[in-house]
Amino acid sequence: MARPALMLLAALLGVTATVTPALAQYRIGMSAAIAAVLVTITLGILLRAAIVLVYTDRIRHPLPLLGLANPPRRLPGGAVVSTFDLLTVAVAATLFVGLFAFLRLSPLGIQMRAAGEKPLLAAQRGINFQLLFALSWALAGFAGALAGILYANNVRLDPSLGVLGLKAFAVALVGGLDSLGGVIPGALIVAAVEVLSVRYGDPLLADVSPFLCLLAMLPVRPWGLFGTREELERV
Amino acid sequence: MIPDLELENLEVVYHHVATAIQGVSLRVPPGAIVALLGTNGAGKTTTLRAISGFLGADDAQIVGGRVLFQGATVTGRPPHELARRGLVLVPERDKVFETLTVQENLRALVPGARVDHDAPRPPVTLEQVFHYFPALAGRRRQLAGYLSGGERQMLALATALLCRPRVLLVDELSLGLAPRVIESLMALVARLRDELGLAVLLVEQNAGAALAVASYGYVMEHGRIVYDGTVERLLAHEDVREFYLGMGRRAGRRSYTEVKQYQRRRRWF
Amino acid sequence: MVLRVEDVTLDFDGLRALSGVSMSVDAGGLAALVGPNGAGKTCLLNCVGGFYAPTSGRIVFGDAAIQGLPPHRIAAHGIARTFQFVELFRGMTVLDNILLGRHRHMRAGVLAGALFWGRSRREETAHRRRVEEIVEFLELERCRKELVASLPFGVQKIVAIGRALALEPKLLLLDEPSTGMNREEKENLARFLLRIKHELGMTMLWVEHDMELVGDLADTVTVLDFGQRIAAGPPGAVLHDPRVIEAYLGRAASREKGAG
Amino acid sequence: MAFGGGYFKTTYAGDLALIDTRLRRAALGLLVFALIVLPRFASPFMLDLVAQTALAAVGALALNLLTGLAGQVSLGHAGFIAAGAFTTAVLVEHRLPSPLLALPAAALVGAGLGVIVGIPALRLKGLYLALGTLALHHVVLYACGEFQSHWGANTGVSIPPPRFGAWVLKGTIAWYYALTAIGGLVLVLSVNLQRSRAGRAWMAIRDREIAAESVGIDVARYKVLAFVWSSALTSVAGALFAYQRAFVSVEAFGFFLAIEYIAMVIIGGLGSALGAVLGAAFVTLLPYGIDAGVAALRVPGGAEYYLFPLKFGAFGLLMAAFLVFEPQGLVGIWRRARNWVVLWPLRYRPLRPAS
Repeated sequence: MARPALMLLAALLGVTATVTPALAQYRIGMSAAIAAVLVTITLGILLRAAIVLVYTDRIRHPLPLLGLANPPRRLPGGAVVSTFDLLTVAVAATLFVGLFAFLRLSPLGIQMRAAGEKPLLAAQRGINFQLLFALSWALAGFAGALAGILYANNVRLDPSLGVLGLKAFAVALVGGLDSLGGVIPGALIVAAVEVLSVRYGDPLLADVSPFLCLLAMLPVRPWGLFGTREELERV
Repeated sequence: MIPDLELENLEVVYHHVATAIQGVSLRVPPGAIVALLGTNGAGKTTTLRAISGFLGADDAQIVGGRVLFQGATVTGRPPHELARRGLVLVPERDKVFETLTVQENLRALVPGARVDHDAPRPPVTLEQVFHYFPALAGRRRQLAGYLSGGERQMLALATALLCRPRVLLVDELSLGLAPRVIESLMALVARLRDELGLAVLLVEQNAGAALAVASYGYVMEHGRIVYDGTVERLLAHEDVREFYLGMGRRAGRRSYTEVKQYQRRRRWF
Repeated sequence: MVLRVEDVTLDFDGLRALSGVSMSVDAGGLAALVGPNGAGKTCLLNCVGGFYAPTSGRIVFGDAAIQGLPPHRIAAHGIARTFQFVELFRGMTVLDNILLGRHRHMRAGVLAGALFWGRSRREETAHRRRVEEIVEFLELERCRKELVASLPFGVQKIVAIGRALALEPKLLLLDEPSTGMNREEKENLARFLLRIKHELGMTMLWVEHDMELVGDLADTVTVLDFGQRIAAGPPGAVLHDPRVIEAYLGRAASREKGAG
Repeated sequence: MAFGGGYFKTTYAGDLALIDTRLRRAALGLLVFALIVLPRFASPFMLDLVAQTALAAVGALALNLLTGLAGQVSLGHAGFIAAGAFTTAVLVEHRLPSPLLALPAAALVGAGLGVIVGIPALRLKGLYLALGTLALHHVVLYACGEFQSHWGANTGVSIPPPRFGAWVLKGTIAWYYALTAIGGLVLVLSVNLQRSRAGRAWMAIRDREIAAESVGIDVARYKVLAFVWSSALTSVAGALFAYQRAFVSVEAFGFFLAIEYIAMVIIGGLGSALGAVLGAAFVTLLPYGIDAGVAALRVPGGAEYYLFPLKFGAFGLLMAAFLVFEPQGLVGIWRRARNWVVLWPLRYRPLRPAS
């Protein structure tokens, strides 16, 4: 089949993937959270199909292709990490501080939180919530893509990288979904369990370890380690 | 004079099949408070929502008629655009962002950059808002979810004011509020009309409170306007007195213990 | 005395919603609970209904102390309630909503329900008959098979009362049943309340803002302000209490009262 | 229904009847007859498609019971299917291949897993619950994978055809009848549930938990019950799946299968038994539809390579289309069509007279 046709199809998939969330999120009759999960998954399916159509599903190592190196660095204390590991930590920290400031202090961030709580009321106050939803998906997509770029350069690039996203779910939930501050300890805990299960268990176990963390945490603190406990519903 | 807000034969359908309002026409002149009365399910809230713009989630469509705002057709425009033009709704429920503080509720809207400056509308500042609603000033840092019913209604009015409205649509201002609070809020609406020159469309179950501040009124039943007139004319109408104000044929209020054991009929036409 | 609330205090995150409230409701009586917004009326109702556990104090229903029990256990004791914002099951019909009120009186489990044969079918029919009596009592015949979400708010409030009646409770808790009703609908509501009191002999605890309704119908009135009881007694006396007028009614309302 | 006129019933039993008009009874009779005589006319491939759809419908109905009725979203239903299939595999490996043992055992394992998710679900809502079930799916798959490699059968476990005494369930036509009958039975049971006490209690919990408590429903009990029944039924479907395919391998139960099941109930229409069946048919038949489409277009060689991402992408596109344009799913389209016919020549239902 002609390659341009495939590219076109992939582009169609990609566009649908980006437009769907903003449109779907307020139409669906279920709770917003479930709609978001389904939309995210749909988006993942679409993007993955698009990527395989264009790039095939071979595993690649982009670093040499880009002509970059990833030399190991020695940290004070003796640990050795790769350059991209350090870069990842730096990017995560910057992103974290930036997002925190944006959501707490900037008017746009406050509007985003407002639209997240009550889209209809936000619209009635002159906020274009669909634009804001699109923006928040773009922000999330940007952060996810950054993670993907760093990971691909540091480890490898293949279409099943999406599994990383599932781990991100686990991190967000362990830390507490409504707590930006909980992300860091959440990530540290999940990562530590994963590393330890590689070291003392088997690699297959390591793959499910984020989910084991999640399952262990949910019955004890369903709202996450640093999340706010859901209030009693008002009646 | 062009009315600030005018409806021409508006028709709304829910879920593609169920008619909600059929052929509603009404006018809100500049600087006037107009009351829209009616039984439950008559379509009052639907009318307000139709004016201020539906969302896809409502699964409702305007299938006929027009909404005119300051002479321009705005039928079916999205809510945020209408709000920016100065057609602002204070909804019946879900009227404040509960997870935001009072300050954030107000600040989410304050930067005037998004509102066009050339419009002949009164600028509204935070100071002014706190001047009208002194109770909010003391609670700036509190989460809006912790406010009492009266304070919520004040915050809702305040955020609506910050959108610099030309026309304020108020849905059930008195819903679930103490008599004392209703009294002061109604007085405040009249004051806003006088000082900011707003036009107000007041949808109310509490007919007595609404007619005390309004100058003109519409009565809506079964998706239609069945009666309208100046407040004096409404107050003189026997059925309005009986069904909305609870006055007997003789002077004075009828007691609830004297209720009839069957549904009474009314005769609008 | 059907219900006794003894010295109930309720705290939320350091905020005191109720402080040392006591009141009692006599059998067959219609007891009104009034007060400004945020005075703690709904909180008190939620304590009785089991949605909040009081920080201290006792709530005695009949002979049993019920404070801190979960709501479904309290419903089993014979207390039913309606909510300020109806809280019906929106995706279901009026009949199904009222049938859910019969849940406690029915027996069929999952398997019996799935088979829907013999006993479970007969049970369903029998309870349907009871539900129809309630539909008739509250004049809901026209909308019995409508989805609740498509009904006007005022009718939904009546359906909610129907659902509570289906539990056949000894005590009915009503949270602002007249909110969002106009005069005519309030007259219908008044009729239903009087019929529930006289024909069904149910005891009611009634949170209400409409002072005309309270003045005309209630047997006793309790006034709360800032989580404390500031007055209690027959409506005639309580509604002319200067403290109540000051805290709650406002001047215009009291003028009206004086004139009427 | 919500239309003014119509049929008037004189007994409550008559009002409870599911099939209440002669027309409906005739239509149902015709459908059953058509399903019975189908094997005389259809190719084995077609029969296999119907059988697959019926099996998928069992799983979809079970998920609909949990997600559509009780409102508890599960992204882990493929995990329960895997559990049922691997229960059968374990029994086969222990030389106990009888379905009379395997099906109840699968139900028990499913019910047990249901309790394991159901109890934390008491405190979880929405997103947390969805991701909790997703986590369980991964853990179950891990356990299944361990079992598979432990038994040295890295590719999978072969399952002999089910044997009931002397009779062996074998061949396309036999499987067609068996699975269609089971699917029909589960459909009837689900419809019944929706109009009885337990089903109503679940729907009440879905619509408004706090109000459900206030009418005396033990919310905790009913939530766990929903998980137990749903996962037991799903596991039985998994065991049937194992017998029909005659082979069990962990690769068949990946994340994508879980998504397929949730897609079935969403595309079909959440909360409707008919929707679950329609959704199951749609999702099962879609890949074959795409195959047929590609074949009909006569695209040049090498196209097979793109077939998998194409199916994947089409599936995603359809999911997106339903989420955006028809949140009520196929059942919503069906209802609209029905309204259109009933109301014709009017377009909208008039306002009701004064009440």
